Amino acid sequence: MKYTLAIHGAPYASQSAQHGIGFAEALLRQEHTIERIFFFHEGVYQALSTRVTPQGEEDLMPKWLSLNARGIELAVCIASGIKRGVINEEERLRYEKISTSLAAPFTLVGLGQLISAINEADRYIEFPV
Amino acid sequence: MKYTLAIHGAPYASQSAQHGIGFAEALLRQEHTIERIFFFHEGVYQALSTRVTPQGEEDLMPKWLSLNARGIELAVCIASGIKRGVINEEERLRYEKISTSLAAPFTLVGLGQLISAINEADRYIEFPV
Amino acid sequence: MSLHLVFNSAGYKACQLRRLNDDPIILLGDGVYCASSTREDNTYLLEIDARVRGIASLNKEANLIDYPAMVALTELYSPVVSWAE
Amino acid sequence: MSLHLVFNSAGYKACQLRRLNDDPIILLGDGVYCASSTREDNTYLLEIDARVRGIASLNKEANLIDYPAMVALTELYSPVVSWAE
Amino acid sequence: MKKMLFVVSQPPYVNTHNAELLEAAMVGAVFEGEVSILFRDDGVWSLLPDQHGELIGQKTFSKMLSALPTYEVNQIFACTASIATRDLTIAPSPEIEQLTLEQQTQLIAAQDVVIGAQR
Amino acid sequence: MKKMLFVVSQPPYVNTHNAELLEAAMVGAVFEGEVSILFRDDGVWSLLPDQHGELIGQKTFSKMLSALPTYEVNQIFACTASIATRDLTIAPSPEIEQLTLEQQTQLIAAQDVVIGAQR
Repeated sequence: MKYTLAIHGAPYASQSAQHGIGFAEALLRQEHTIERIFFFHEGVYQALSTRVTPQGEEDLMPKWLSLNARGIELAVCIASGIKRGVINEEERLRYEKISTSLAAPFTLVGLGQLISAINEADRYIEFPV
Repeated sequence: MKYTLAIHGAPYASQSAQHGIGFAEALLRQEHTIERIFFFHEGVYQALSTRVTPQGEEDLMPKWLSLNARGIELAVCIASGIKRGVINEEERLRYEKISTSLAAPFTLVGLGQLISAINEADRYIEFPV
Repeated sequence: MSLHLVFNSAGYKACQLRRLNDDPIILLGDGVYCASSTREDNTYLLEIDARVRGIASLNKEANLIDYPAMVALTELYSPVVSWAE
Repeated sequence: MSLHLVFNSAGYKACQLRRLNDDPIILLGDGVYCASSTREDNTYLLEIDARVRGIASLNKEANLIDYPAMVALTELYSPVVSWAE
Repeated sequence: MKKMLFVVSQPPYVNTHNAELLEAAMVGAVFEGEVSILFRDDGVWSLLPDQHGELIGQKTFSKMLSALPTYEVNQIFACTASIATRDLTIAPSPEIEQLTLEQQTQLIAAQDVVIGAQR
Repeated sequence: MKKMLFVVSQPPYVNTHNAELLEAAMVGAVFEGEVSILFRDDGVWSLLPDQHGELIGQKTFSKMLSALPTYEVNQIFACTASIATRDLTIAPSPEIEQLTLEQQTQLIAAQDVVIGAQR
């Protein structure tokens, strides 16, 4: 089956990432496909490039990267993202900010990409918190 | 009287900033002093330099800057901050990140600065959400 | 005496169980939705939050206050306790 | 039939009011704290979340599942509804 | 196209989740999805008249709601019990159909996807 | 130095607030504040034995709690009603004094500051 997943919570404020990653890895092991992982609301903070994981705690960024390396699109809602401070080079130039903050394999996309991913998939699963 | 304020919520996920700023401005109009404003938990996201306020909505960053211009220290909990991705130049170098993300007048400080600000103040007021 | 800042309905419940009857309460943020649960003299609503939500016009007898009045209350009481759940 | 993912106790309440009795529920995150409220056959606990919190050893008869089993449930039911408040 | 139910279960203004969710619902309608919206529990506070988001520099949620029919989102529901518990008189526009808990169960069961869980 | 009460009202693990709050309490004690901690409502889930934060790459909260006496934080309280409602058997260490609601009212009134409100 084809799945679309949504992540609504920030790292350290929610278990969204653990749940989303655990579920996505199980999907791939069972030979399902993932149309897209969509980061919405505070979920956009998952894509911040400047996070530093404390010693002795698990860094979830490599797990997102590994999902991406297996062909999974990591799509950050652009409206939710830029107002919270998750911007790519294009938005940095447009709004004259000093630096970018979106980690490399994540992309900023419109809400249309959430709806089209939902339409393409057999299942839509949300990890809100 | 001397006040210490704490901000626990992120922009767009809470009214922490509106409440903290509204209260702080009223304090200064009434000739109270503010020992320190401490950003804790998700409150550290207030200090992200890359935020872009949507058109027609209020940008709170200039209000934080204006409080700072009137001598108020904007202190971001370093432990809460760097794990969530709010880093200054020193931390950027230490952890080999591509860019900084802490807006200029905010500073990263240890939890000792929360406790000492509480000790110096007559009142401690928390804006959690 | 303590002053209680209540930020939502679950916080209101937790606060009501643990405050002295005479302690004043300020309802702010989503706490203003609790305005109808109370008619006590020592309960205040932050006016801007009540007006934003369409709550002010429903509670015409409520004690609406602004930030300066909130500051004045924090001068009079200690500790100031925030409740949000 | 729907499958319900319950992430905390307020979500559990909202879900229980609106689900069909036969719809299965997966408790995950803080939802695992609701394990003792139920002994139904069609209620599952995400084992890792229950073990993290010290809940697994208190609910020895619970249906503990892992992520692959959770995936299998999502194959069987639609829509999959998340509840968190 | 999918049958999509957007669920609003939290009050507006303390965060911008409700506004973000409504934008997603509008995009769903633009993409010709069969979109409906359900307000339940503290989400029904969103239906009060006389809201003024501009006072805190935000969009006024009730105005966004009134724009829904323009996007051809016409299936707007609210939980009767949630409204009654809070003793609310909801705004006259947009038109909202109140549902019992049983009707909400049926509404959910009839969907392809349900969107909008939040804290 | 101030009398500081740290209040834990939420469960651990879904976020790191409880751990962050406990670190603040330890720093308070290091600075020779008169520190006490109160667990109430869903915060009492923090007191369960047999926690395993390492399974999701986090610190185990119950282990952090056991370290509190090392920091000379010895006044650890919990709400009797909150524990009873949830039918909990709490971990044997650290030593925790259970308080009625009235005792919690007095505890709060005796403080200079109360810290730890969160969602």
